[in-house]
Amino acid sequence: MSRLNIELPGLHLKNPIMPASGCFGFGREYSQFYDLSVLGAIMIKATTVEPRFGNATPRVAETSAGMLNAIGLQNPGLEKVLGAELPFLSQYDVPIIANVAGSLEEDYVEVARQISKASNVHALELNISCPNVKTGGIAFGTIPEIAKQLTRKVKAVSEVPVYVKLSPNVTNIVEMAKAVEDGGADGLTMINTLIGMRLDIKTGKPILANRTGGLSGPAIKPVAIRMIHEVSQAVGIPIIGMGGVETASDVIEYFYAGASAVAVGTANFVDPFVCPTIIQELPELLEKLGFVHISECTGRSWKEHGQLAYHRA
Amino acid sequence: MSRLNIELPGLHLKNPIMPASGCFGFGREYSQFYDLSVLGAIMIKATTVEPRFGNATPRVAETSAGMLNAIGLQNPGLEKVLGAELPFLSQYDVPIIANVAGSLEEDYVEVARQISKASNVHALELNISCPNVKTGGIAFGTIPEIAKQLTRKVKAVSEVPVYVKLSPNVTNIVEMAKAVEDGGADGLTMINTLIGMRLDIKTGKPILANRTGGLSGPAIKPVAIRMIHEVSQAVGIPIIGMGGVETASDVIEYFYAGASAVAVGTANFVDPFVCPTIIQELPELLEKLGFVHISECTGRSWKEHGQLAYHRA
Amino acid sequence: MISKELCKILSQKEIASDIYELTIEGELVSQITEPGQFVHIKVTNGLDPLLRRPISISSYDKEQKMLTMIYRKEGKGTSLLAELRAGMFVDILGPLGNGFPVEEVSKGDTALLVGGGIGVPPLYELSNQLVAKGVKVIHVLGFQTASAVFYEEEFLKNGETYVATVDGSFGRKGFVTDVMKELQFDCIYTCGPTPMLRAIEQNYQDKKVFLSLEERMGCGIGACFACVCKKKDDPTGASYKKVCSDGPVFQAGEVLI
Amino acid sequence: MISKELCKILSQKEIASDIYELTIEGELVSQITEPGQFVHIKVTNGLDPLLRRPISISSYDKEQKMLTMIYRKEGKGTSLLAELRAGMFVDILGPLGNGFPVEEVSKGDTALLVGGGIGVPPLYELSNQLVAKGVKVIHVLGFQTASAVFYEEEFLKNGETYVATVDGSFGRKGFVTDVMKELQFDCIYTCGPTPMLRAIEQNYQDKKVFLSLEERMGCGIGACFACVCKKKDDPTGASYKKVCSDGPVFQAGEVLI
Ligand SMILES: Cc1cc2nc3c(=O)[nH]c(=O)nc-3n(C[C@H](O)[C@H](O)[C@H](O)COP(=O)(O)OP(=O)(O)OC[C@H]3O[C@@H](n4cnc5c(N)ncnc54)[C@H](O)[C@@H]3O)c2cc1C
Ligand SMILES: Cc1cc2nc3c(=O)[nH]c(=O)nc-3n(C[C@H](O)[C@H](O)[C@H](O)COP(=O)(O)OP(=O)(O)OC[C@H]3O[C@@H](n4cnc5c(N)ncnc54)[C@H](O)[C@@H]3O)c2cc1C
Ligand SMILES: Cc1cc2nc3c(=O)[nH]c(=O)nc-3n(C[C@H](O)[C@H](O)[C@H](O)COP(=O)(O)O)c2cc1C
Ligand SMILES: Cc1cc2nc3c(=O)[nH]c(=O)nc-3n(C[C@H](O)[C@H](O)[C@H](O)COP(=O)(O)O)c2cc1C
Ligand code: FES
Ligand code: FES
Repeated sequence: MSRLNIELPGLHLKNPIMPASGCFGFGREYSQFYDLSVLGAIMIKATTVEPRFGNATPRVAETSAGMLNAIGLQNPGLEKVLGAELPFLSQYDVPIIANVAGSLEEDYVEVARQISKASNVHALELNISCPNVKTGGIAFGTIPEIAKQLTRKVKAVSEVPVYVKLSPNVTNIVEMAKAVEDGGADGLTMINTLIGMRLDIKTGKPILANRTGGLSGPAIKPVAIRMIHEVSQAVGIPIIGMGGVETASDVIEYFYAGASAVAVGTANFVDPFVCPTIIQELPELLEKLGFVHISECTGRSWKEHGQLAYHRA
Repeated sequence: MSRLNIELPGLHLKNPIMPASGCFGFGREYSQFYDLSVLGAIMIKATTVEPRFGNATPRVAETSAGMLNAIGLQNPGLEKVLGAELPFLSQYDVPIIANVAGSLEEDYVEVARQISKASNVHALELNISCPNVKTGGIAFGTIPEIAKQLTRKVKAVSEVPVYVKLSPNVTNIVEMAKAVEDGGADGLTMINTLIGMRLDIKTGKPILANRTGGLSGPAIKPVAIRMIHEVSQAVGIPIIGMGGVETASDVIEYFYAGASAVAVGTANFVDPFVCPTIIQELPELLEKLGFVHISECTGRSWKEHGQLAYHRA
Repeated sequence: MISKELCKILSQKEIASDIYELTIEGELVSQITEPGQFVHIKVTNGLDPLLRRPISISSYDKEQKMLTMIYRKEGKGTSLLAELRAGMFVDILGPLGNGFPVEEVSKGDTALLVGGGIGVPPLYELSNQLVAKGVKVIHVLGFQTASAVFYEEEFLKNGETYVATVDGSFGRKGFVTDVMKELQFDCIYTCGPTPMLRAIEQNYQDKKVFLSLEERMGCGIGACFACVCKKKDDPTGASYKKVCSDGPVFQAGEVLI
Repeated sequence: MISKELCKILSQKEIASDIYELTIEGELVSQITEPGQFVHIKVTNGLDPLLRRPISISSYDKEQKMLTMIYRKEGKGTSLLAELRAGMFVDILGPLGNGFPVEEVSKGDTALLVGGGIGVPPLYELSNQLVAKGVKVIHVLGFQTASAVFYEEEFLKNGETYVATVDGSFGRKGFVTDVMKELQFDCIYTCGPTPMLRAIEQNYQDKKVFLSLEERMGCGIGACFACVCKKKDDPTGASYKKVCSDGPVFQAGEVLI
């Protein structure tokens, strides 16, 4: 009997560990290292209607226990993702969560409508929080009403459950979470990156061509944990948590905070095997902590009994 | 000729390095290690009208390249600060920046009125951004209109220039900065801590008795740099920057971003000598980078000529 | 006087499972005033981990400028500390705080030293100094299990020594408080888990008791207000004590634990 | 096949000021296909620094399963790397990317190898392989100053070698491009600072030129899109190349530099 299987809207996860969007491409590179079927799910790189080249380089800069990125949603576009990337991934027994991005409402809706039809796409992750795109983006991620409306529009066309990815760069994340829940979101994914900047000591100028970038990695974990702790108490939909996860123990901490699954981003760059390693180490850690099933951990930080309704299959 | 002297409203700084509020108490402990007169200034612990014990312990938790604190503004109260702490500090040739806190507007105004009369208090730091106090605090730091009004009230009674300390836990920090500038602020100090949380893997509960705490240290530096970069371009008042400063090179990065002076917080706990060390290393670093005076560095990241009007004595 | 010094490691060995004995050499040893003081250690140059780690001084030798610590390998910091070898240098801030008052007992008196787990180490120097002063010492040391037991022979050299283990795998089965019941003494010095300290404070209100407290620390020198505890006589906390600079040792009844 | 392996350090020495030569032993050496490939190194277990560091393979020996790297001690990562000693282990991901095509020149041809600063190392293995193949090699190596010069004798063993320093303190005063003007050759292989690569691409459009590019990297394996460059024939970037997995070596004219 597995200690790790989790049931979420649209997702029968053999385990709650998945690579985070943008940190795993479309899986091809990591498939050199291990069988992608071991993963609970895969969150693929943001997809937009048209292909995007993204920002100029340098696109990454290292920070203390973190990194900044300003990729700018580079992706081959909806057509190629549908025609080549998703079919490639379909050889693996793993549900895909498609990260949907755009500049205008129509873009999101169009990508959602089409990509949600792909047989191996079991859920959408609505990326209203990318800090690295000049147009649109920001408003969707920071104004509750606009986020709610976008969620509703996307829900109307999507054939699979919709998870909305929240930005931490807001005064009141609970307000945002409730708004998208009202908009019909089936779940939340959080957090996206914090907006940050690094300057070159020699030139005085930003290291990133885009000037600002998204801060990820262990540095942001305390912020993510706190936000999930708050949001999970305020909404009735499940949360896929992320932000600096590197170990099985980090995963448990996210569950305690209120997450029902966890995504791993930056850590993949440090150790390509981080996801399978965590998956392998979780059962023993749960044993040690005295849990029969990982779902018991969800929300421990704020409630007596971790088990949430939507976990029971 | 000094490369380090800086002129700011109310402050003739022999150098732009000062310990950050709450990380240096009222100076007594660090006076065991070195002569406090070497410092550019000292930002003393937040002072409230009445003595405060603050939060239950544990009050601190370590995070990756950072720490969480939830001290809860513990301080001996206005009377004792005026009667014992400030007099103690008056033996040193160093301007004091008094960190003013409270729950209600009246509290802030009362502390400001009285403490600004102290002979060695050369400026106030209006702490509208403490994440660790239940009442009031938050609104002052997140709602522009309220921050502006409070600033105005405090300005009306203060006998020294008023710097307002901004919280990074907002969607739009530029809006906050402009509001307090409108309110009459003479300068800004930023950033205060990001709200974060850590959970105990064994108990599942928050490590801090207060549950959430303020995240400080190198982990938050990229967020601070980005915010100062944005705010310094939008306001006409000087900024004292802080967040994870540990080295002379960090100080220069803050100046490039747009700061005119820098405060050092958490690093004092790691190395009690960090401030004098930075002060001693700065001239050589400036030499190496080709600057005659540190004020030339201010704003380099966004403008050609670093020198700002209010630096010229 | 507190100093920050790069101290040379003279030896490091594992003396029980995950329990390490670390001896270093440094000028700061000359500043130690009492048993029970501690040092604050930066285990690496880098940011990982960021903060210092407080560890008690278990014994010292002023002539040799040596001090010894005994610590349990727990998390990141102590695990890295355990990797350091003789000849390497480690950044130490100290000596810190106020320790056990040796002057509170006189020649001929009997002092009971009660330690629990990693609370045992600071009692060793205390025991040595009390014995040197002609005080009769009785030791009661509590551990989880046999593999965690250390220094029982060292303590035995100084006087009667009772060891209790929670699982009974070594010495008496049970808690130190069970053993204490059967002993006669004039005064208690103790260090260990808070529940143990509470129990002792509770059971021996008639006796003079000195407790060494533990609290999560930031600065370790009294500046950050991380380690504050309330005074018994003033539960509002208007007046308070800092474990790092007023403690870690307090007399029972002085602070709320 | 890329692997992640804890490799044993066989030797590390400073061969010029702040320039280190590091030789390690590992199974992954068997996977190296061309000179000019690189590895991605995690210099510490901890989080400081967080990311891996890309370093070129300067030479390798498949029998001995040894590979050598030459790097400049710059910031945090390479400074920590420079502290590692023989016998220690280091976490290496590799071999990565596509290197210099040896098959592009034939026996009897003359190949010009042009390196600038820390762009010199990958050319050494290339030189060895070209010589083994019977190709005539000419080396032009540019450095800042005399103290930064390394490997000139090793290159000399393989063929004509010209060294230029910016300050003239060693060899010719000036840039490699000055020296190149006077030489005859069939094809160019080069690695170094971008301005140097641009100049060479510009001046030798008639020749076959292979350039090794540098870009800030995240994953190093093609997954994160950090190191992308545009293709010359498609400046919109709809089709693009990744320096880490398509490069670092490209033929002049292939990508925008
Ligand atoms: C005055 C004093 C004296 C001490 N003397 C000893 C001793 O002689 N031997 C010994 O083994 N231990 C001693 N401790 C406990 C020791 O400080 C912790 O075990 C150690 O800090 C754990 O660090 P870590 O990196 O292993 O754990 P981590 O979990 O990585 O530590 C994370 C953070 O929590 C803090 N922390 C974790 N546990 C404790 C704790 N129990 N007390 C205080 N802070 C903690 C750490 O200092 C660090 O800031 C003492 C503590 C205090 C306050
Ligand atoms: C394909 C490739 C091959 C390389 N081969 C060599 C070599 O053989 N010898 C050598 O000395 N150097 C080489 N470099 C450059 C080397 O990667 C950097 O000097 C090194 O990463 C600097 O790290 P640091 O910790 O010293 O500096 P830091 O300033 O601490 O680095 C901070 C971050 O910036 C990145 N970074 C800084 N400088 C560079 C740079 N020039 N190129 C790419 N990333 C950088 C680091 O990887 C790190 O992520 C190569 C780079 C690439 C892309
Ligand atoms: C290089 C990089 C690219 C990313 N691209 C995307 C993206 O396309 N869409 C998205 O929703 N999030 C993207 N993210 C954010 C991650 O999915 C994740 O939310 C964030 O990095 C925090 O997790 P981590 O700390 O484990 O990396 C990206 C992050 C990184 C580092
Ligand atoms: C233990 C601790 C106590 C603090 N107390 C205060 C305070 O009383 N008032 C205030 O304005 N900021 C307070 N701060 C915030 C610091 O002044 C500073 O803004 C923040 O820590 C970022 O700087 P750093 O990363 O260098 O620590 C405190 C920070 C710490 C770590
Ligand atoms: S640890 Fe800072 S006051 Fe005690
Ligand atoms: S470094 Fe990640 S794609 Fe090249």
